[in-house]
Amino acid sequence: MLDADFFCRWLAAAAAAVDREADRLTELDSPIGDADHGSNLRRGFTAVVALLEKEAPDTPGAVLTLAGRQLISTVGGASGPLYGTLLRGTGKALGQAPQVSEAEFADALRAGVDAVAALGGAAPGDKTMLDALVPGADALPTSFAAAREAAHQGALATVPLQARKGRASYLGERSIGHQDPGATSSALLFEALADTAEAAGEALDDASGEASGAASGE
Amino acid sequence: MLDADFFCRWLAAAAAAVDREADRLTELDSPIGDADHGSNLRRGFTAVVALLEKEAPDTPGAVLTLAGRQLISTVGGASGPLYGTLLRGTGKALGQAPQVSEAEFADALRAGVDAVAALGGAAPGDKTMLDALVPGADALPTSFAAAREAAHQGALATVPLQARKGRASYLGERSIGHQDPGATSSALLFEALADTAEAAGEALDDASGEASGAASGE
Amino acid sequence: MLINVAENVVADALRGMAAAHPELAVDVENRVIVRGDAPVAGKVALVSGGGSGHEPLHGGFVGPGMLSAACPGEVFTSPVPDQMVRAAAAVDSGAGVLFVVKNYTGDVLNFDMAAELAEDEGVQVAKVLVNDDVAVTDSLYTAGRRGTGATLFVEKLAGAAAEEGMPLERVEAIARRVNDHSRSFGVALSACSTPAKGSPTFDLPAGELELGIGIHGEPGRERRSMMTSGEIADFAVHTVLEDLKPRNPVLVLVNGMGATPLLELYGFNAEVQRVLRERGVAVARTLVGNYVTSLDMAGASVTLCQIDEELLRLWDAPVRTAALRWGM
Amino acid sequence: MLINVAENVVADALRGMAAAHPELAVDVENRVIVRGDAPVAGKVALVSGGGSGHEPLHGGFVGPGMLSAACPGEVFTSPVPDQMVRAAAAVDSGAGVLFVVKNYTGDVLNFDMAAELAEDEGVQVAKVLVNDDVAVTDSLYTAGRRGTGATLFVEKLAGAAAEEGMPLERVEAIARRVNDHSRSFGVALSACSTPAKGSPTFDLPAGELELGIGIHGEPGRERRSMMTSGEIADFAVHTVLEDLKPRNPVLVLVNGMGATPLLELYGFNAEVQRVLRERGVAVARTLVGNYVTSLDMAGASVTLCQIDEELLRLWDAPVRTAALRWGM
Ligand SMILES: Nc1ncnc2c1ncn2[C@@H]1O[C@H](COP(=O)(O)OP(=O)(O)O)[C@@H](O)[C@H]1O
Ligand SMILES: Nc1ncnc2c1ncn2[C@@H]1O[C@H](COP(=O)(O)OP(=O)(O)O)[C@@H](O)[C@H]1O
Ligand SMILES: [Mg+2]
Ligand SMILES: [Mg+2]
Ligand SMILES: [Mg+2]
Ligand SMILES: [Mg+2]
Repeated sequence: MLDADFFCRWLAAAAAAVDREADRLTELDSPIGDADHGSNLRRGFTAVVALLEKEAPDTPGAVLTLAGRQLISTVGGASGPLYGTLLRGTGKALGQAPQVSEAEFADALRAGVDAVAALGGAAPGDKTMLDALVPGADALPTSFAAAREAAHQGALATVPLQARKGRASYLGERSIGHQDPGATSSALLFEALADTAEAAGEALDDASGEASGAASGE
Repeated sequence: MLDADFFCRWLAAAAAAVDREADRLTELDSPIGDADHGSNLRRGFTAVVALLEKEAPDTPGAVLTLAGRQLISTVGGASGPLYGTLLRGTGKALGQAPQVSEAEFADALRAGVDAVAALGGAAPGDKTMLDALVPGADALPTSFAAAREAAHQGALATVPLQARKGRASYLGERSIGHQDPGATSSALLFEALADTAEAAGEALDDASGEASGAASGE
Repeated sequence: MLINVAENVVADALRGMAAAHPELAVDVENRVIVRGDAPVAGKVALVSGGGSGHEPLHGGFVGPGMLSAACPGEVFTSPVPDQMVRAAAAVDSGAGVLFVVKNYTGDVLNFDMAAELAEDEGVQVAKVLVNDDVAVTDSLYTAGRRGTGATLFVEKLAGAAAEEGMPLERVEAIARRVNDHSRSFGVALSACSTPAKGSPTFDLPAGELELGIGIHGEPGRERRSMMTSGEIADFAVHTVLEDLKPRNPVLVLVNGMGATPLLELYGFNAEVQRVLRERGVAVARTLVGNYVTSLDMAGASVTLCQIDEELLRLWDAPVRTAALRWGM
Repeated sequence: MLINVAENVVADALRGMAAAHPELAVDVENRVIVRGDAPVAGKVALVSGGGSGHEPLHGGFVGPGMLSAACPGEVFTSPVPDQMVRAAAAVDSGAGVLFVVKNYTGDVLNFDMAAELAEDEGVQVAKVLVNDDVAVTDSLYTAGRRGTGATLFVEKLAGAAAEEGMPLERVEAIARRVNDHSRSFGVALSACSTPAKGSPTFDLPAGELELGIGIHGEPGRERRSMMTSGEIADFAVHTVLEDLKPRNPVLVLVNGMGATPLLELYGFNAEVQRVLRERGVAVARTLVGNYVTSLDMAGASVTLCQIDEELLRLWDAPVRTAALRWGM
């Protein structure tokens, strides 16, 4: 089962990954965007972590809803409302349970991804974050590791696509040949998720079965 | 003796030299000036030639006075009034004689150079056109060729100088190490003068002593 | 770049703006620029905003006769809904608020969220989307036409309508009419450098230019080798006129992208006017300057807005903002 | 560059200016920009001019409350006397003409010649030399301090004095007082490219800046590695205050060199205001923008002018020009 603390750790790991990769994300956003994706997400996730350190809600749903609201309030751009909606949508679907199963989380994340698609009007193949979010969410019922790999492949697969949503679409055919920054950051989120789960699993193994914050192998 | 036509040919030769060297003059005016000396003089001498083709006065003095007025009306910048004053001052000193001797011309040019010094307040060594004009005028009583050489050396000698007049002076010590564009264009004027005189001399030789427009060897 | 650290450029600029413009109420922390006398009783309020880096748009257009408030986001990043909600609360006199939104995914999403939240707080909100950029040809397979130069026309003309006391529906209708009758086309002669990236956002060798750019330092639809000012005017005006077939006189905005010297911009205007004359399009008013910019990008855009008597009256109406000012 | 051919940039710009500003009388062939209602009976006229490439200076400052006429030379080349003579004849109502001359050898020589010629034609001419640039320290061994940002102050304040109906001696005295009480200092973050040369006039690698530049794309007195906006403000304001010890409040001009985004310029203004606060200098009014430029140079200058009650009144007086406009 996954508790509020697990989700806080996930978001902290995501913030660290975004911070580490911010320059690369901005770099990817240069040829087919406006060179701000990395700094946008760094600003947002830094604010999320700061907020969660101040007031950590005690249910997974509340953690994600609060984090989503914070992204909306601090990121701006396209990715702010979209990632904010992803987390809020997922959080709302999780309801008020103090702990959720991996299967429940996978269902909720699917709802969050659907909310992103509804808000932005994009579909897989449009060269957006959905190209990593959808395969990642699809693979999550299998395992965290499978989701990480699927999202990663999804991001790579945006390279040959022509963008049909977001700024990159203005470039028409010139958007072909570049990896989508949003899909890349989405893959980072799944990577942080799998890392968090694996770290929790190891902690579990090390402690041989202690109960708190367990995450893996269920 | 030098007649009006000789001075028209000198100015045409000067215009051609300025046109040919305009880019280099502008280039010299870049590190220690404002990158316009070549285009300034090209504009002015082109206008002088056009005017002289339309209405060629029939005395040397009138040719130079008209050319000087035209430079003032078309060049602008520092070099417009200064070169305009050089030609006007020289022309006025020549008076209304239909032909002038080389010695008379050398005296008149000296007066023109003095007028430039009076107008601009510069002295030799200040890294200005005077650094070529003064040695050129000093050597003119010897020969056109000597004046060309002296002006040329004068221009080269501006390289190690620190500018004390004109825009280059704003740079202080950073003006050292660059050749002054105005001194360079002044050397071009003496070069055109010597070339014109030599061509006239050759024409004279070819025609074995015909009278018109003679210039050399007196 | 003339900055302290990239993270603070927007806050620094707002502090500097507050110092230079005591007639504005600048909330640096919450990033809202409000005209000093807001709310104006009975007057519809106009709120706009968008990423920073387009100055004087929008903050330079706050004041009597134009915007009531502006919300600057990070550089090239649309503002967050909290800013628009705060701005709306500050300027609403009860007559309602019109959001002027440039058509970018980020701006649309954030303003939509803000509208919902503001309405929850009892503010009547209308929205107008500015999408004048004809360089985006295929709106089915793109995010749709971008909002560029016409934003200035929408803000000026709807702002004047609000100042005249028109109710929200009419102000909104005017804004929509202005947008419907406006088209733009832009070219870049250089890329721009964002503070976050610190170097040009794309590579544009001297001797080449990008046709059909937006205002976010993105490359255009097509790269060509350098054209003369006259050729660019031909291309830009023809492209706009392919889409806008004005029967009435037009307002002309010859806009610099930020680093284009006024000397060049006025020269470009001469060519734009020549092409309009050749095409038989009558010009009512012309504005030349760096108004809707892309940081330090060199280049220009042309916006035409077909007007009518009412719009001309609204254009000539007094305006008192940092960047646009006449009649008072 | 957004131009046709280098030789025509000034003429092209004048044609474009004429099209955008029907309130001005622009003589493209003779290169004179005159306010449309000149000569104004009984009013002293102000004529300025200088090389092009500094726009909006001077042409953008022609109009009620400021200049009567401007004479644009070629790029960075002072105009020829014929232009000033023609301008003087066009604007003189019999009350005399004040020539506002920036202190450059070329401008001084050409305006001097023009003054003589205009006086021959019966126009009463006074001249004021603007030389505010403290970067030129050694005026004995140089051409003396350059005229830069203070030109705007001189033209605005003397222009307002003339508009109030003051006689030539008083307008001249005010112009001189403004210049005497004004000092500037500028920095460049990039060189500029003249149309004639087509490439940067000097080499300034990213990460370095030039301190103490003028407005003709020339390098400054000193090159340093990049400083923050705050450090530059410290350096510039301290350097100005070493020379100008204001006991009264000051007017502040935070001026961009042409390609500096307003976003950066406002941020720089925040730092300039901080330094002035730290130094206990009271600020009466602040103007921020690209006003006295050097084509597409990136950088900024700071000009301070110590004022008194009369000068403040003249600053606030109405002005209606292309680039500076308030109160009417
Ligand atoms: N309509 C949309 N639906 C889903 N994702 C989108 C949409 N538009 C843009 N994106 C994603 O947002 C990313 C850009 O985010 P960011 O650079 O932060 O915002 P902006 O484009 O406003 O600068 C894109 O790479 C893309 O993945
Ligand atoms: N006071 C002066 N006396 C003599 N020559 C001068 C003076 N000032 C400048 N010059 C000359 O003028 C040249 C520059 O001419 P030009 O570039 O055409 O004018 P500007 O400096 O106005 O751009 C300098 O190289 C110098 O030789
Ligand atoms: Mg982006
Ligand atoms: Mg020069
Ligand atoms: Mg963005
Ligand atoms: Mg010059």
